[in-house]
Amino acid sequence: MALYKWFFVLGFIFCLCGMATAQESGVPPDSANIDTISQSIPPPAPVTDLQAFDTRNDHGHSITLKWKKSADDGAGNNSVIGYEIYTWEPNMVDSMAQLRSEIDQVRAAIYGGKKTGEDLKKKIRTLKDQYDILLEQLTVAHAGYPEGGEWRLVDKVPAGTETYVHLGSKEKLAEGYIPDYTDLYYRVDALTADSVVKTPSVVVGPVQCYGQWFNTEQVPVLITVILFGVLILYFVMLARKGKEIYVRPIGGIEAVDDAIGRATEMGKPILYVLGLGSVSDVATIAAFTILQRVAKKVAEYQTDLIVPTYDPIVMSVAQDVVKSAYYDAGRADTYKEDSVFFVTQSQFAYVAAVNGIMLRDLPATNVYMGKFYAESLLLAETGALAGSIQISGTDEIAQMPFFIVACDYTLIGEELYAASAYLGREPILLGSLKAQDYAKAAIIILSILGIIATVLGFTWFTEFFHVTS
Amino acid sequence: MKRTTVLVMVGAIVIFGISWVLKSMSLTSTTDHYIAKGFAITFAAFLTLCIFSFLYKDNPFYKFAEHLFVGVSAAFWMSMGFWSTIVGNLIPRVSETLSNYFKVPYHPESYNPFYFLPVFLGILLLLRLSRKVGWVSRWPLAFIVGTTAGFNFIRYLRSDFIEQVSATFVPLLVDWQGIGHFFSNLSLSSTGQFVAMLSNWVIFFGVLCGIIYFFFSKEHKGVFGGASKIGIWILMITFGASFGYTVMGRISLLVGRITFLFKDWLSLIS
Amino acid sequence: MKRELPFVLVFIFGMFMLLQYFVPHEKSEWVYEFFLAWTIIIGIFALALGIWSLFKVSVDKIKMHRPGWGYSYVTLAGLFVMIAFGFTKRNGDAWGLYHLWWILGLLCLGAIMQVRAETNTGRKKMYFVVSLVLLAATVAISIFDNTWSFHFYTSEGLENTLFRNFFDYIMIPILSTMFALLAFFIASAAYRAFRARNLMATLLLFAALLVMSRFNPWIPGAEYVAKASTWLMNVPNLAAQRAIVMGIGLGVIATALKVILGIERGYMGKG
Amino acid sequence: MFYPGPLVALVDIGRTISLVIIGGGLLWLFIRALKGKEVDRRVIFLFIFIAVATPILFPITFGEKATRVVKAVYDKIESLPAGSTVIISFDFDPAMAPEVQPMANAITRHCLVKGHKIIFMSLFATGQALLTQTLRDVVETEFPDKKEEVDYVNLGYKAGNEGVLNVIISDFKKMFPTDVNNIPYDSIPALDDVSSCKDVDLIVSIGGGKPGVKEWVLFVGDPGRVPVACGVAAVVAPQMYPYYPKQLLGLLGGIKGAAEYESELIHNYPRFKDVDTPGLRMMGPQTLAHMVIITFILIGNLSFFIKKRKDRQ
Repeated sequence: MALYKWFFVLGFIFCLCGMATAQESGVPPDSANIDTISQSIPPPAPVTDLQAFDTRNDHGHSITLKWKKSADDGAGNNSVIGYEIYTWEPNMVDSMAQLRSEIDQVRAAIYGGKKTGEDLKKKIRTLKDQYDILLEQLTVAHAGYPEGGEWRLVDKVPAGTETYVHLGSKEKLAEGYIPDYTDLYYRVDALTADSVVKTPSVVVGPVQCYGQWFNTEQVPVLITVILFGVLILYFVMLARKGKEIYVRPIGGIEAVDDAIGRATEMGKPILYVLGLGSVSDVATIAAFTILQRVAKKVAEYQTDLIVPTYDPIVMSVAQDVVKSAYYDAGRADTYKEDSVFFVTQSQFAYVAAVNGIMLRDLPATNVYMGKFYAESLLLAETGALAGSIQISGTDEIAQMPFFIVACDYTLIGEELYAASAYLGREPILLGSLKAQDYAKAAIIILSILGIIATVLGFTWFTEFFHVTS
Repeated sequence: MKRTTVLVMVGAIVIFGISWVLKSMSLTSTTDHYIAKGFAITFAAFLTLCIFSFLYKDNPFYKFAEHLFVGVSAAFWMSMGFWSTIVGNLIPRVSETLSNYFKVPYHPESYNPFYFLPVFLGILLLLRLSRKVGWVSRWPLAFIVGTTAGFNFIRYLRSDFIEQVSATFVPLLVDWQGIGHFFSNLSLSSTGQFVAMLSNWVIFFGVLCGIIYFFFSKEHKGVFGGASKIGIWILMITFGASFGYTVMGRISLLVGRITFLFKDWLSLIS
Repeated sequence: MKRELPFVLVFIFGMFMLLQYFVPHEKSEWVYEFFLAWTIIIGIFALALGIWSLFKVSVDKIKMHRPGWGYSYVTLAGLFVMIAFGFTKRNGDAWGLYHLWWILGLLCLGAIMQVRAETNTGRKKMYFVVSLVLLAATVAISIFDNTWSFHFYTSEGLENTLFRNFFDYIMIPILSTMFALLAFFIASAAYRAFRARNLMATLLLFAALLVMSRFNPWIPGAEYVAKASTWLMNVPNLAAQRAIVMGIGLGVIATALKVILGIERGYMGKG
Repeated sequence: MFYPGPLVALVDIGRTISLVIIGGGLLWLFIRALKGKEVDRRVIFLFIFIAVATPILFPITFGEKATRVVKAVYDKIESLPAGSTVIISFDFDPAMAPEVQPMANAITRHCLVKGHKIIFMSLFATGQALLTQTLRDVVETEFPDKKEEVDYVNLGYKAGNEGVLNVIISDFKKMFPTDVNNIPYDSIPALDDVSSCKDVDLIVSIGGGKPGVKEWVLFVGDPGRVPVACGVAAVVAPQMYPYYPKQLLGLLGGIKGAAEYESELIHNYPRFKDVDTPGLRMMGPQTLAHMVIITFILIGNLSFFIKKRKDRQ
């Protein structure tokens, strides 16, 4: 053991010394070279291999363009400074834009004015009907290419670009709406420093966009979901069958029971703080499970429990949880409705109130479980001042240092989730801990494989784990 | 009440009064509402001192500020919530008549009779106040917990799990050109090869040991226990470092408050 | 039905949100956005529940004469006044009887509280009469005074100067002073906890000391200390954070899955 | 009026108070610690209060010496020949302003006193108001002889984040056809020699959010081979270090960086002795409070070990 310790400490000091004595090298970049652009520019070569297709794995209303950059982009005459993307649109989009702005104006008149005239509402309805009629004709008009329409600029991109995603709106009444299942045409122009000199590409189309029902890019995620789900179910089943599962001791959790006993001896209450999370935070859900165990013990020992809450929904749930814990302990008669109460939905007002409770009711034990932000240290220091035993657990990394420093026991991150399983010693919940451990082992193996793959230069392996958002 | 308490109270009121008068007098040239402004600044300073007095011990001044703050902030959030969520979010989606009444732009395109459902669920939640049918309030809770559990499941799986795993694939060899080259060009420059490699090694093994610390179903013994020990040490170093790093920001907050007292209230500094 | 239905709902909605992620189609997106909006709206109803709880706790405290019950008047006054300001606004330049109105309103609230708190029936009756008179007066003022008006249908109340002043001169000073208390607490926590008791505490201590001395003009080689602390924040910090984040991720995923599948039920009462 | 140098006296008072009260107090606690006694937390609170309040009342400055990363920025501006063009981009919002605006002011002062031409601009919508503030407080009041459009130009804010940078690296005029006063690009004398970002001698991005320093480096500095320097909030500084010194010639991190720059400036240009130096002002309380905390940790450990030894005996 001692060997590890020394190895570690020495290594660490070495690293720090290394950093501390680090000498800087490297040259700042040179001043810019001024490129002189000749006055008359010959037309650049057009882009080639222009392709247009529906953007995959999306909700539709978007087209992806791909091309090979012009021969004069970064090479040749080096005259291309960017590209312009054009799309062909029927002339009726102008009347649609006109209608949209009219609708906006009428709306502004309705909501800006003091009185809402009935005729304005009627007007907006007729305008919208007209718009809908145009919208229905849009697909047909697009099919009429190249009659009755013109090329319109979509966007500009800098030189060197070879892909562009024309991201349209899905809102029918929004500017930039791209209809699904409609023939669209595109063109890309190569630009030079002289705004007149540019070369258009060949036209691509017709191309249609539409939404997909399955996102193929997320296959790795799906596989992980299934594997992990199966793993959890498997171990839960194993546990149900009665297989013993070892769980290492977790400091903070073992302390909970002692702390409740201590509170009973001293005749002082226990304060349970659920933090600033809402029910949507999983940390809060884990905190509820721990609250259930604590409340049950409290009911058995006949101690007082104080649960001030920050979120009204959390308050509702916590009331339910505490009530049923008393019920389970067979002490439903001693449950007090107002032991769980709402304070306010303002971070520091909540802290001010909880701090007051700590100094006035002098709880023997303070338990902080769930989401905490800047208030963590305010709470924990006041609790230490009041002389309470303090147990904390959070998954907010930024607040862990403060809890560690000011509390007697701290559950770090995942330990909070493990605690809910550990406290009850219910085999079903313990089963999932085992599954989590297998997942961790998988991470370690994957990391080692990933490192090896990186060293050997197998990029496909790392790319497989790259998830696009 | 004890005599000292009464004395302190009277003293506080007298000081408050004097401060109010002086502050108002000093503001006569800057604003027409100098009496109100003088009161507001004095009161803000008074509340600031009330909260600071907590550092000495719990006292009636702190209690006053605390209870006032709780009441005012609860009402503040209720008013804001009402205007931004019910009026701003719900009404424009449910009814044109109501939106006209509340003068919020109606969104016909997002009109949705289903928006009556959350209202219904919200009312179910309020039924919790009744002892008899309180149990139906669990339905909206079930809805919230279910949707957010599903939502969080995916979010964490992607960002905290898969992305973090792939981020750990750091190259342990950074522009490796053979051992000879490595040693002949050994430098401690923070952008040099050695430091870059060292940092990557620390990251890789740090993550590994950290994960091992979080193993629950295996006894921490032998090599495994050693790795887990190193894991918790690295965690501790990190916690110490971030603690030290945060001090600066917290001091800045105190500077802000003391500046308020000295500048806006006492006009001691310009 | 009573006990199982909530868990069935959790399963259905949880599964939908889970699968929705893999379906980019507009229709699934639509439902998704929709559900997220729902939770916010339900939250507002819950806020009403919360305000009710706050009100009830304060009133009960006054009624039962619990320790510190006097302060509950302050809470209730703050609550009442801030809500009143949030929904009223003056129409012109003058305030008219507005100030009288809200002060009478406060007194009325106080009188009603006294009715609840008083045990002596005679005085109880007196307070009742007083509260009725005050109520009548406030109603009368709000009907006949035209210098200000209620705004239940526009958020103009938020622009009420008194609402803003309460925010600027009551909420902000208290809030930022509470926050500033951290400067003191961070020092006392450091003094109390950073003791070289064992190896772990020592590591904590040294890392904190190193980072805190990164700009100390009297330490020789402060520049190198700064560099070392930057490295500490960039490298080992990153490693530890990543390990914690992965652990949390797994915990969240497992807990969420257990919730969806109905294995973990601790968050919902039984009765 | 009645006393030649009240400011000098104040500084001395600050030094004396902090030395006597804090130093003496800590010494007393140290002696108590030798006896193995613990310090009451209220005493710690008092010390923190004094350590923060004294330097606010009586400004104390510590001999801030510019570290290499800050000095690099200073030296670059110092070494550019008079008449060079510098872009100062205000890429921050009011929340970040207390930390980074002092840097912007100090660098602006330095550039103007060296006779450089400055192009002011902003990638943050809220940055424009802060930019106007600097122009009013620094340029117009301290340098009344510098003329807008001749010695400096204010191009204001342009929406488009890195898109703006993508364009101005090849053509300034396209993105900024006029300055904020609606004067056409071609009639601004300060921009006579500047057609794109490649023509400027230095880019200073102040901020640290997005878009900000990273975007300037990746979209302008690297492709255009223009030196980029930056000033960022303390929290983001560690993320910027990897770009130094190859892609960033230097950086100012947090209020500390601002203070170092200010002290370097005051040291070399005595005319700035009386200007407001918020960076240095903020550093007084910071340094004192940090030192007090460090001392308390040391005292705590001392009494801990002495008590432990006593217990063993």
